[in-house]
Amino acid sequence: MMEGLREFCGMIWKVLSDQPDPKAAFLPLVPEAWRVEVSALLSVLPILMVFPALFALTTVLERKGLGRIQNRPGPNRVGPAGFLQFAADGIKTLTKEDVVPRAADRVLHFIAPLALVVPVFLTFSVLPFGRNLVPLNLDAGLLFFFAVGASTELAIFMAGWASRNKYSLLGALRGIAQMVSYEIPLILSTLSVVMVAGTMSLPAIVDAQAAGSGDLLSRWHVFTPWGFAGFLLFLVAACAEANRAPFDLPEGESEIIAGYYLEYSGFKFALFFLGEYLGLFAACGLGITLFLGGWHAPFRFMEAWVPSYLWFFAKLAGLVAVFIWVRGTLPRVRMDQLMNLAWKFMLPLALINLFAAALWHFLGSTPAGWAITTGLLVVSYWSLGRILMPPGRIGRRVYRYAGEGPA
Amino acid sequence: MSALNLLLGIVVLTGAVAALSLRNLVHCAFASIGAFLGLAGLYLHMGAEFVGLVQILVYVGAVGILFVFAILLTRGGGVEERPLFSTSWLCGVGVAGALALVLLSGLFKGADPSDPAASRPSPTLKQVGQRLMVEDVLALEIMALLLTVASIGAIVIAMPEPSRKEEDPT
Amino acid sequence: MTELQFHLSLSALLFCVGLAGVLIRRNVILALVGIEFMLNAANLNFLAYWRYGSRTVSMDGMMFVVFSIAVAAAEVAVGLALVIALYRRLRTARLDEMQSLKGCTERTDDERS
Amino acid sequence: MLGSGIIKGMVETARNFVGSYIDPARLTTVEYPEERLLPKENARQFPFLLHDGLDPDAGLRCVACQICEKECPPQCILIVKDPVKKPDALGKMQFQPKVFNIDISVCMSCQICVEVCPFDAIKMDTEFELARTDRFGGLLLTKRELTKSNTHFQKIHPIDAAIVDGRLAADKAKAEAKARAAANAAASTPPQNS
Repeated sequence: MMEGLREFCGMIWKVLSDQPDPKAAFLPLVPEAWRVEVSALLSVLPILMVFPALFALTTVLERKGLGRIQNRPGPNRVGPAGFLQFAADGIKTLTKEDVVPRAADRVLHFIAPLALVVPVFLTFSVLPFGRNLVPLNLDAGLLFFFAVGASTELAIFMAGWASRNKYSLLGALRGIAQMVSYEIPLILSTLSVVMVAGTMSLPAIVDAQAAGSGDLLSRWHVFTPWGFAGFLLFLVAACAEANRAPFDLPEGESEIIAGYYLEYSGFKFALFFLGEYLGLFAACGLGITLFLGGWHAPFRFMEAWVPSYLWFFAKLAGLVAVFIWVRGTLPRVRMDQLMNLAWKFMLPLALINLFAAALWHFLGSTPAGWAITTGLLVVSYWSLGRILMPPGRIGRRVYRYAGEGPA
Repeated sequence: MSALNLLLGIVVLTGAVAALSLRNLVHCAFASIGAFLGLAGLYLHMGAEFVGLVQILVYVGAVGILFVFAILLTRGGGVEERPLFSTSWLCGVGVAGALALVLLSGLFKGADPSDPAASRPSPTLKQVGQRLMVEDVLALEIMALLLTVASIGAIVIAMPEPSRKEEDPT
Repeated sequence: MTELQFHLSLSALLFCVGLAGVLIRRNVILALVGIEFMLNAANLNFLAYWRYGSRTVSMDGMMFVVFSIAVAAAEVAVGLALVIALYRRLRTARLDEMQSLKGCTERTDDERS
Repeated sequence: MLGSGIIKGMVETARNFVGSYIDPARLTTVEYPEERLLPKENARQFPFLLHDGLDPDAGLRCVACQICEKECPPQCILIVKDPVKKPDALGKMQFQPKVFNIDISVCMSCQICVEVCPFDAIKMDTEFELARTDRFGGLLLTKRELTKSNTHFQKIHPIDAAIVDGRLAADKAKAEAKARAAANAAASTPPQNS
């Protein structure tokens, strides 16, 4: 009994510490005929368990964080310090009545939440979560990510159209317009990484950012001029792709109530909510993989102490916190501002960034490379900003009744 | 012929038939997207990773959305009350059926082409890129030009015409 | 039936379904969908010959498909722009109602309904 | 430069985030069931009846004059006079209500009953936690539920209570002085001939 327990603990430890193949500890125990299935299950189950759990935790932490930003305590009733709020919310949504409008297209109304959640789960399959921890090591991993991610737009349209509600349809059309527009800067900003790393396989891109033996700091792409600009572009575009504030027009509560999931309740609504957050996690994971060194620690010596996947999840938590922070800060943009930002500012800047990455490819990490790419990006950012928002057109806001208004 | 291939083939054919025979245009669009997805699955199963993923990205992410938008812009969201098929539908089906008969009979009458490719070719993305960017670079450039012209042309065609009243002062 | 024959017959059937759709459906958009199916059938043919043909090392079949998909995307963009422009002018998206080239610009009442 | 406003805003929200942990004065939220604000002096919910002393029956100030019943705009007060007189706080014989009901589903909290009462017997309460699990329960308040001690009034409306208590004390002192004077003037005369 004790012996078996110790063996089991050893096995868990083998999986948790960075092994060449984490599944190798389990697979010999399984009969030969079942190995393929069990191996697939071992790849899929952690994703199905870890990310929804992370979603549950994030909803609570986000509400608490937003509360603190607004100087209020946030949810603090259920469980210790309110941390079981997600359980209460989950029970509530699961036991709620599932309302389907009479005019709705029942079949599509039913399929839409599934069509949103399934592709989002699929996008996780190409992300390297840790050393040797990638469920599907595709040669065209990045292409897979975007190809699968593109089908969420269809799910959004399905939800909006099947509900037979004008607000739903408006929200869906807004969502599609926004996602199609921001997909271009998103893909272009990641292409700079593909160009420099010379591969579309995500584990290979992570390897390209590993610190050499002589380096003090890791060679993360974010520490280069084009990588920094690309990372910022990626963050903004990912924010818009995930329909998060300040780009949450598709669900804009004050204008179109809840957008495309207005007519959803109960479990289906929970699925939409889950899909949205999982999309955010996937986008953050891609950003980490492409720009923030994936599962690598910032310094080489740190990698010996802490398992690689913990670095990945720490970075994920940091990025999600940034998104929550942005949500707590910025108000929702207007539709024309949204489109102007995508087409007039981010698209040219992403193309210039691609050019800068090409220059970097030829010049390398030399002083000349640094100076030229940085100069190019700063000048183009500054001039595009001047064109988009000429100073003087937007004056200082004067409040009539409060503060510094005319006496 | 594996079971997966057969399943994907059934998905493609039912999707295609449904897309061209359903009464509700939005359902037609979704059925056609299902057929495109099935084709992408077939491509992936054949080992053409790049093409399969491009098929999903282009047909599901772009063409399907375009169809849906066009349907909504031409007020096709509701159920069509008028007849779906033209009066000479029998003729059309006959032509298509005859063509299918000819193609299939030719396919099965000829010498049974055995599968010579025992080794599964799975070109890496790098090879595909080399091919596209080095050997076929002229075709790629022409394609880029075509796409640019097509997108500009599409915008120009679909732009609302200035209304006659403003043009004509009388 | 070999794999090649399976793919080729699937492609032939898909082509014929698309052709039938183009010939008999009255809606312009669905005619375009039918054309897309025909293009896809051709793509499937290319890939099948690439995969199960004799020269798998050269990627000619794949290249054809890549360019064909690009052409199809361009074609759909222009085609749907045309459909929308036509709809704006004629207020209809049905092929049987687009008959001004027949010489009968004045539509009779029963046709309009 | 473009984006400086965003950074400024982010710094501001970060300051709020950190500040709410460091400086408790920033958190203005009152966590209601555990923490409570004092009721406002002028808050008014529904009327209640006052009694002096400890015994709610003996010390009831209401003399069943029925002015409030007549004045009440939505007619939510029901008073049935007890035919037997009892001595009030001053020792004077007064009528008392046998039934005093207020239907608070009808009451509109206008405070007219308080304004018209010549005996300072009815005042507005600040109790607002009236929620019940049953739908119609607790809407009809009887005399027993309405009667509350003067100390409660002093607690919820201290300024008003001081004025009223002062007036009542003055009245009582005057009455006692009068009674003493009357007793001194004519010790043999019975007190009940007014």
